[in-house]
Amino acid sequence: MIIVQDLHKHFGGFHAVDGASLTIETGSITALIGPNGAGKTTLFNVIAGVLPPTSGRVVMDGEDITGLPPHVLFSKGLLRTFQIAHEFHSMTCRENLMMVPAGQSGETLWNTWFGRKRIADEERALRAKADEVLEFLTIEHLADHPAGQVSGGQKKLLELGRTMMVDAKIVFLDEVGAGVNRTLLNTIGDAIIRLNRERGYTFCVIEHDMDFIGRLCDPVIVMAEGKVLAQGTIDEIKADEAVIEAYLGTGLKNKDKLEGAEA
Amino acid sequence: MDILNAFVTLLNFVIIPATAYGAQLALGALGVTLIYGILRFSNFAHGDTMAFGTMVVILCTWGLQGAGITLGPLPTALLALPVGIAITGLLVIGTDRAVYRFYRAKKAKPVIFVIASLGVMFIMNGIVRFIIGVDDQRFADGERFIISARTFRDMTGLEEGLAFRTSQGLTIVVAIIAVVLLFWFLNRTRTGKSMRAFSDNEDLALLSGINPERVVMITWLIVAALATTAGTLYGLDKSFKAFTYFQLLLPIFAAAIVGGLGNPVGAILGGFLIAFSEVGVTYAFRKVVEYLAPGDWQPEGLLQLLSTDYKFAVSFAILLIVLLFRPTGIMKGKSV
Amino acid sequence: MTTTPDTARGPAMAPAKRVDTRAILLFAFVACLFVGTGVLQSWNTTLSIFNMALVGAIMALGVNMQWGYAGLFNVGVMGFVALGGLAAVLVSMDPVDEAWAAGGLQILLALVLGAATIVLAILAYARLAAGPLRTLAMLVILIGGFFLFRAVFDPAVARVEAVNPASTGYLGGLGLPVILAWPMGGVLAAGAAWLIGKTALGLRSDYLAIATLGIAEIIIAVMKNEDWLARGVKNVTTIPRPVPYEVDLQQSQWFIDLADRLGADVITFSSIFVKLCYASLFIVVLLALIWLSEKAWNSPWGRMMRAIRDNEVSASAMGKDVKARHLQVFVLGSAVIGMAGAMMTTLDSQLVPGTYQPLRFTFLVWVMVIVGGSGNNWGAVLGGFLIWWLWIQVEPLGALLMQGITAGMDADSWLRAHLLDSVAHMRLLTMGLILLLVLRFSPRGLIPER
Amino acid sequence: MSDTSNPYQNDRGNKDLSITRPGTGTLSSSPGTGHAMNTSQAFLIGDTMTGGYGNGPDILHDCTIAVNPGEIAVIVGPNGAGKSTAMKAVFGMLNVRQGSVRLDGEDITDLTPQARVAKGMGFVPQTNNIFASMTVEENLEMGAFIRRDDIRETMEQVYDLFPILKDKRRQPAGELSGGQRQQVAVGRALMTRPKVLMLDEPTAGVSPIVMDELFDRIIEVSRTGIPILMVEQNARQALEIADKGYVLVQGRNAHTGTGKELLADPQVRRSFLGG
Amino acid sequence: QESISLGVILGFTGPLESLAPGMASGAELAIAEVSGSGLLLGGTTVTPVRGDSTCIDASAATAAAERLITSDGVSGIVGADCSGVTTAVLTNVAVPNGMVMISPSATSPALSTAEDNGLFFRTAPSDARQGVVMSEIILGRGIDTVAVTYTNNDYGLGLADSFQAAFTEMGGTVTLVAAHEDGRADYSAEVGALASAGGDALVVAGYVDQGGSGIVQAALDSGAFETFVFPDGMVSQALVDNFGADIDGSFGQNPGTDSEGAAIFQGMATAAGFDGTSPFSAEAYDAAALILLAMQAAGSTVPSEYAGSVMDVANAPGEPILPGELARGLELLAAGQDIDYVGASAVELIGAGESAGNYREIEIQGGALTVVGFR
Ligand SMILES: Nc1ncnc2c1ncn2[C@@H]1O[C@H](COP(=O)(O)OP(=O)(O)OP(=O)(O)O)[C@@H](O)[C@H]1O
Ligand SMILES: Nc1ncnc2c1ncn2[C@@H]1O[C@H](COP(=O)(O)OP(=O)(O)OP(=O)(O)O)[C@@H](O)[C@H]1O
Ligand SMILES: CC(C)C[C@H](N)C(=O)O
Ligand SMILES: [Mg+2]
Ligand SMILES: [Mg+2]
Repeated sequence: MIIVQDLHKHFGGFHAVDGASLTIETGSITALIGPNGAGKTTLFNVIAGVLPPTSGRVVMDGEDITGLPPHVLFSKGLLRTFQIAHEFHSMTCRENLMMVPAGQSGETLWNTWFGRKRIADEERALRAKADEVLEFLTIEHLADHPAGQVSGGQKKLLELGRTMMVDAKIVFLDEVGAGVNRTLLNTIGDAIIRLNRERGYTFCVIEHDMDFIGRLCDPVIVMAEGKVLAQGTIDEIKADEAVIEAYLGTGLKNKDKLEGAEA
Repeated sequence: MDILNAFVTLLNFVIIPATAYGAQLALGALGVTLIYGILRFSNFAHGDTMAFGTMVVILCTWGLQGAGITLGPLPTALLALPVGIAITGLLVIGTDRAVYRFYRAKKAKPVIFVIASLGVMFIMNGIVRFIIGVDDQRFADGERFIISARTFRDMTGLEEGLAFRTSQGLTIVVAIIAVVLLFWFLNRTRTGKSMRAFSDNEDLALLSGINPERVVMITWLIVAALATTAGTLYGLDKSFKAFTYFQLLLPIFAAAIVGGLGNPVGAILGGFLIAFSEVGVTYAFRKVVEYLAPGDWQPEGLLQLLSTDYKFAVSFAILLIVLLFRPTGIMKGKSV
Repeated sequence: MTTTPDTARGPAMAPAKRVDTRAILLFAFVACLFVGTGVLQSWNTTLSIFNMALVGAIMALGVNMQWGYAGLFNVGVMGFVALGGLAAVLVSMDPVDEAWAAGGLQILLALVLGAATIVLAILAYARLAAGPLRTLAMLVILIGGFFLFRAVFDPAVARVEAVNPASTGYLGGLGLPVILAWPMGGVLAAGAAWLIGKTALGLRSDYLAIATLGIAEIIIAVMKNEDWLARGVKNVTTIPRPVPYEVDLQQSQWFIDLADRLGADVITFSSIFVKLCYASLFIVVLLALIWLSEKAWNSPWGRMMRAIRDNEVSASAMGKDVKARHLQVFVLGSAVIGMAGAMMTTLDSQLVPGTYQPLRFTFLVWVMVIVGGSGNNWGAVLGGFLIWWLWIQVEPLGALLMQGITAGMDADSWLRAHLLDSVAHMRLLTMGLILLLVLRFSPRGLIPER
Repeated sequence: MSDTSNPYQNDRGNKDLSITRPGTGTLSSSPGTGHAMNTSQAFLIGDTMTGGYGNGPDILHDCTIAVNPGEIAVIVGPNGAGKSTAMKAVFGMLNVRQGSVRLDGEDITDLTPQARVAKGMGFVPQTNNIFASMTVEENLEMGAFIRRDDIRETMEQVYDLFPILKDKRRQPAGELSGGQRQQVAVGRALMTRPKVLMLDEPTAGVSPIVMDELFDRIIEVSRTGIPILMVEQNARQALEIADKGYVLVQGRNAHTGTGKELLADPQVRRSFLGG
Repeated sequence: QESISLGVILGFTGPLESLAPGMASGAELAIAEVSGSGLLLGGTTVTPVRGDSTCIDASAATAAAERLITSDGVSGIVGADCSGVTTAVLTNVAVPNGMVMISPSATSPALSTAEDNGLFFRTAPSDARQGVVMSEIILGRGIDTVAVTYTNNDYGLGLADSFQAAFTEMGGTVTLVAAHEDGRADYSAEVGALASAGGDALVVAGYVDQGGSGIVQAALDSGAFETFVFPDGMVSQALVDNFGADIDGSFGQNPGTDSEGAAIFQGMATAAGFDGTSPFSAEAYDAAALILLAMQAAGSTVPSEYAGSVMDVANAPGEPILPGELARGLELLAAGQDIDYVGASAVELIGAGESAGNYREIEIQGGALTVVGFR
């Protein structure tokens, strides 16, 4: 579905993405993990058209999509969420969702004046859909709350909710889990699996929670210092020395000491 | 000889005036850029703050002159400057208390501050006119010239004169000192850094124990100093007139913005860019070419790119072009 | 932050059913101001303020579209107002045949040449690969084009401007009814806005502000110095009116009868009558614009605009074409401002480029929008009425205030004399004071965005 | 804040009025002291707090959290439960309508956040917790703003803890990756050498290895006798090192116990820790 | 005993705010004189009401005029000052309301042909005439190449145009005509261009307390020009206050006569505490006086009735009336005699009711303004 070929993104002299090549298979839930600053988000941003690449190509379904602006990619079915929540703060949570679908006839000025009936019908359907998503995310009570004034985790949920408003081909999730309650994260995980199975979404997920990755993803791609470090199933990755050293670590050093002190 | 004459002409009519004007703009722009950098709004009252400060200095200067105190070759106004700065400082801090503090507490959008500053501008405008009136005031004394056109001609025997005014010299020197000091202050001192921190993230500044009121007060004090100095130097060079100080606002803002808002070095660069494009692009090169051309050849036209009618337009056009290539100014300024 | 959950908004279409008492009270208050002026001063005064206030309200609507809807900081309002004014001249004045004969077509040719040069340069820039060749080609095209343009343009202009400079010296207009100038003003401004938007809308906040300000200054500079276009600083006066002339009315029998029947003085009534005619034309335009903008704002289009305003990056990731939408509102807003500009010039029946000052035509309109409440069409309109009323009435109010201040003073004290002498400056001071007070007590505007 | 295309760009401050203006709004009841309750003693305690943002509805209902020297107290709970709100309340950023906050026995309910910083409280908010336009080093310096002594040693300690920050110390913090920013935020708070440290989700978005390091460091800090109060969504890891755990649900204390107890409670596991 | 009021619409705020007070004082001096005499229409008292024209904002000026007429019920208007707003007030307010307006200072040639229903007059001459006079003066001094700079408005451009036409016709050369905008911060660019173009003198068709002085200052400082030619907008005490002996040898002209009227007026002004030489102050005095005298002549304060008498009282035949003699004029008129108002600026209304244009030639000598002749 997505092929990234030798992608580079440099900020001044700093190579945030430094020749990454990877493939995201259609229908997969691919994980992208790696140490902080490995260039994962930057890679996402390049793929999603937010940042222009320094060099390299991004191909989607055989079509070169390098450097296309985000809204064009959206219309091609490529969606993304943000690591740092980008809600529309003065709008209600429901509106945050309702604005998402493309091609709403009410977005054409002419229709807002002379096509009011059609808009009203569309709006009813949209609203029902938005409420459904809100309910799924357990934030239906916030439907009329300004999105700028909900808790940090709720913003992340909203972020995910937006991708559920349309039929996407591929969804890039940048750390949906950070700051989300683990029980809810499991529900989200279930949703992702369902969307993947039932509606055929392809996912690419950045996440630091290995349990979550382990439950959902295959394959797992590890990035470090702007390059792809390793790729494989979760178990292969967990066993990979390089990955352990760069990313996973070996657990708490102080843990036993702590327990010792307690004892 | 002719080459020298050509060079002197260029110096006299383009380089020196533009440099001095650029420095004047830069001094004003420093104040604007500082408020933008720390308090995060475009202060429309800056021109009238300059007028107020200058007015105080003028009144003081008259007092001093009346008492027979002068500074010899330098303008007496320099002696009065500290008083002007102090009183202007009180005024702007008072204004902050009465007006801006409220909106800061409300976390109002920058545009609200801008409009509030428009209100402050109207009021200061009125105050200045009440006190000193609307007329032209000239308060320069001391030596007007470091070197005057006639002296230069007599001295060098060249056909062309070269004039360099005391006020021009002062302005250039002061502007450079001011920008260096400000840069050092903001980037190297604890207080300066805390001001930048405040500007960056007010809430977190609070959590770091930075006292916002102090930051704001220091900002205004510096602004008062800059505004009064800029206004006084401008007044010494040209003359004081309340209306002109309001009009100065436009080129000053242009300078601050094209240089990159919030950046002191940008203010200087912006000032010079605006000044040189105003003076340079509309300059008629006929005389210069005459000196340089071989034999008796006389250019037909004025050799002027555009008529001076468009000088303001030209400087804005250049500003636009700069912004198209560097959207946040030459020095990568801030934006809110 | 007080935000009441707005359950009534329903399928976002339904107009806010909730009657906003605050807004109604405020409008009633402003209405009182106008009526009060009518009773205490004169109805003529009220109406002339009212007419300008209508124009101001339309300008405010335009700015509100740009700022309130899309967060675009346009400080070039003055330029679009002036373009609207230019349209009034170009549409309604009679063509000056002599001037056309002297070089009208040649000027047009020169303009076409100029435009072609720019298009060619842009094409060259786009088609050629970067490198010294491209730079060279661009330079050749631009410099050659410039001199060619000047060679065709300058003599023609000189000839046109020489045609009876005291009264014409320009090409004149199309000689059409002046009402047509209103939409034309909109079109002219929209065209300019499109060009500006294409190049400058990528700039952020204050940078966009200074860019638009600069463009406005350039527009004014052109209008001041290109005499062949609209007489430059020599001004075009006696622009035709869409309504009858008072002097004619004063002589028509039916009008005298009407005045008699109403028991009014013919002269006074004639000027009131004319103002009422203007007022009704303006009201029609204003209402139509409000209707259109309200419908648009309370629909998915408005929702999309708010999303873009809140967060461009995210809106673009949600498939909204931020650039195109920005361009759209920028052009629409500017068109509205341009239309208001044409209306104003029609009302003044003269085009005086020197009057276009940023303070009056840019910042005052901004004050209207902010005080009224940005993001709210009704707020902008209210702000338009209130601020314009103040702008005119602070003059007597300021004088009154000064009398109050000096009342207690010794009749021939130096201070009193000085203060009374400075009474004219109370105008701006009072304006400032009121502005700060209003802003203090409703920092989000009188009728804030919901 | 300089470039439109920077996805990390965020607004200045968190647009949350409550954070700098405790109790703006019309609530007139005097905050705190008038209704002081004293249910127990601890070094830092937010005692039976009730309150909310501005004049909105109450978010917290009789919520109590406390921590003692050498202890790590962890607050967990669903999104929107009021965890961050509780932290803000303890730090004086919003109106505590009932209950009180006490530090070392002293009632500080009426103090402004600045004053609490001066009293030695350190806080890392959940969002907007760095100075984006300033370099990493300047961020740390600002953390030490109230200190008058030599800060170099503390800075070295922070750099030891987060080596990546040393590499990036001349880079504006706004250009860092999400996890790196989190490290800067914690580093900044540590620079104060606080008497009590409050962290709102310090490990959100950091890699496992850094998370372990962070927890290690937190343990170390707590060993020096500094009480630590933190909110965590990586709840299992956090509760493992916690001396005390609070589960908040809808602004109320739902479960309280040692970390081990909560981890062992099947209902807590299922509802809040993801099974 | 009736009491009426006269409107005084001038730019008290805005770019000409420093000229307005002097002009207003002039007008109010005449009003006070008439009112104090108790002779107008059997003791009618007159009070002045000020309105702010802002000089540039046509809408504000129109509104102010509207208010004066319809709310304060003035019986005549002295003003407005700048040609642009004057036209606006005239067409939009004065003509529709049938109000008489006498401007002391609007000098644009275009106003000569404005449609005014016989309601508009001006005590200042059209700039068409000044251009010719100025050319004669310059050539008379043996100077035949000059550069010209003008303030970029209808006044400046109109004057520059008429001067250029006249000057070249008489055989002179104009090297460059460059506009300058008032109230700008810096004029080096203009001076640079003018210096490059060269010329034996620089004609400064601007305002003395605006860009005009800025240009002169910059030209002096850079040594670009040493001799300047000053038309009416520049000639004033402020000029020598500003530059003193630095501009010795420069010369110019402004409306004025060698009539004793001007001198008397200056004396009266000084006594009243303002500067009678300030530009257009005398013309303002005359404008107000003319309105009141015309009322007396027509025996009515209704504008439409006394409008026709303005020309009569202003011009011969009749007894000449000087400033300070308004009471005598009123008496004469009351007695049914004819008067020829001379006033402070030797008023002689020609054509559609504008000053014929008497100019005095001035020169700066030893840092003082000296009148060297009249034309
Ligand atoms: N605008 C920028 N300018 C300069 N450097 C940048 C910029 N954006 C990112 N970087 C740098 O690029 C590197 C990669 O950042 P990126 O956000 O892609 O990391 P990441 O893999 O998503 O990390 P995390 O898991 O912490 O979110 C970081 O070291 C960061 O400092
Ligand atoms: N600034 C605010 N103004 C008004 N209400 C707010 C504000 N911030 C949060 N809330 C509301 O308060 C409730 C508690 O929010 P809080 O941020 O304390 O949750 P939290 O427990 O920290 O959740 P998370 O784990 O998602 O960060 C939420 O319902 C939220 O909608
Ligand atoms: C006040 C005057 C200097 C006005 C000038 N004569 C004009 O017509 O604009
Ligand atoms: Mg990331
Ligand atoms: Mg939280």
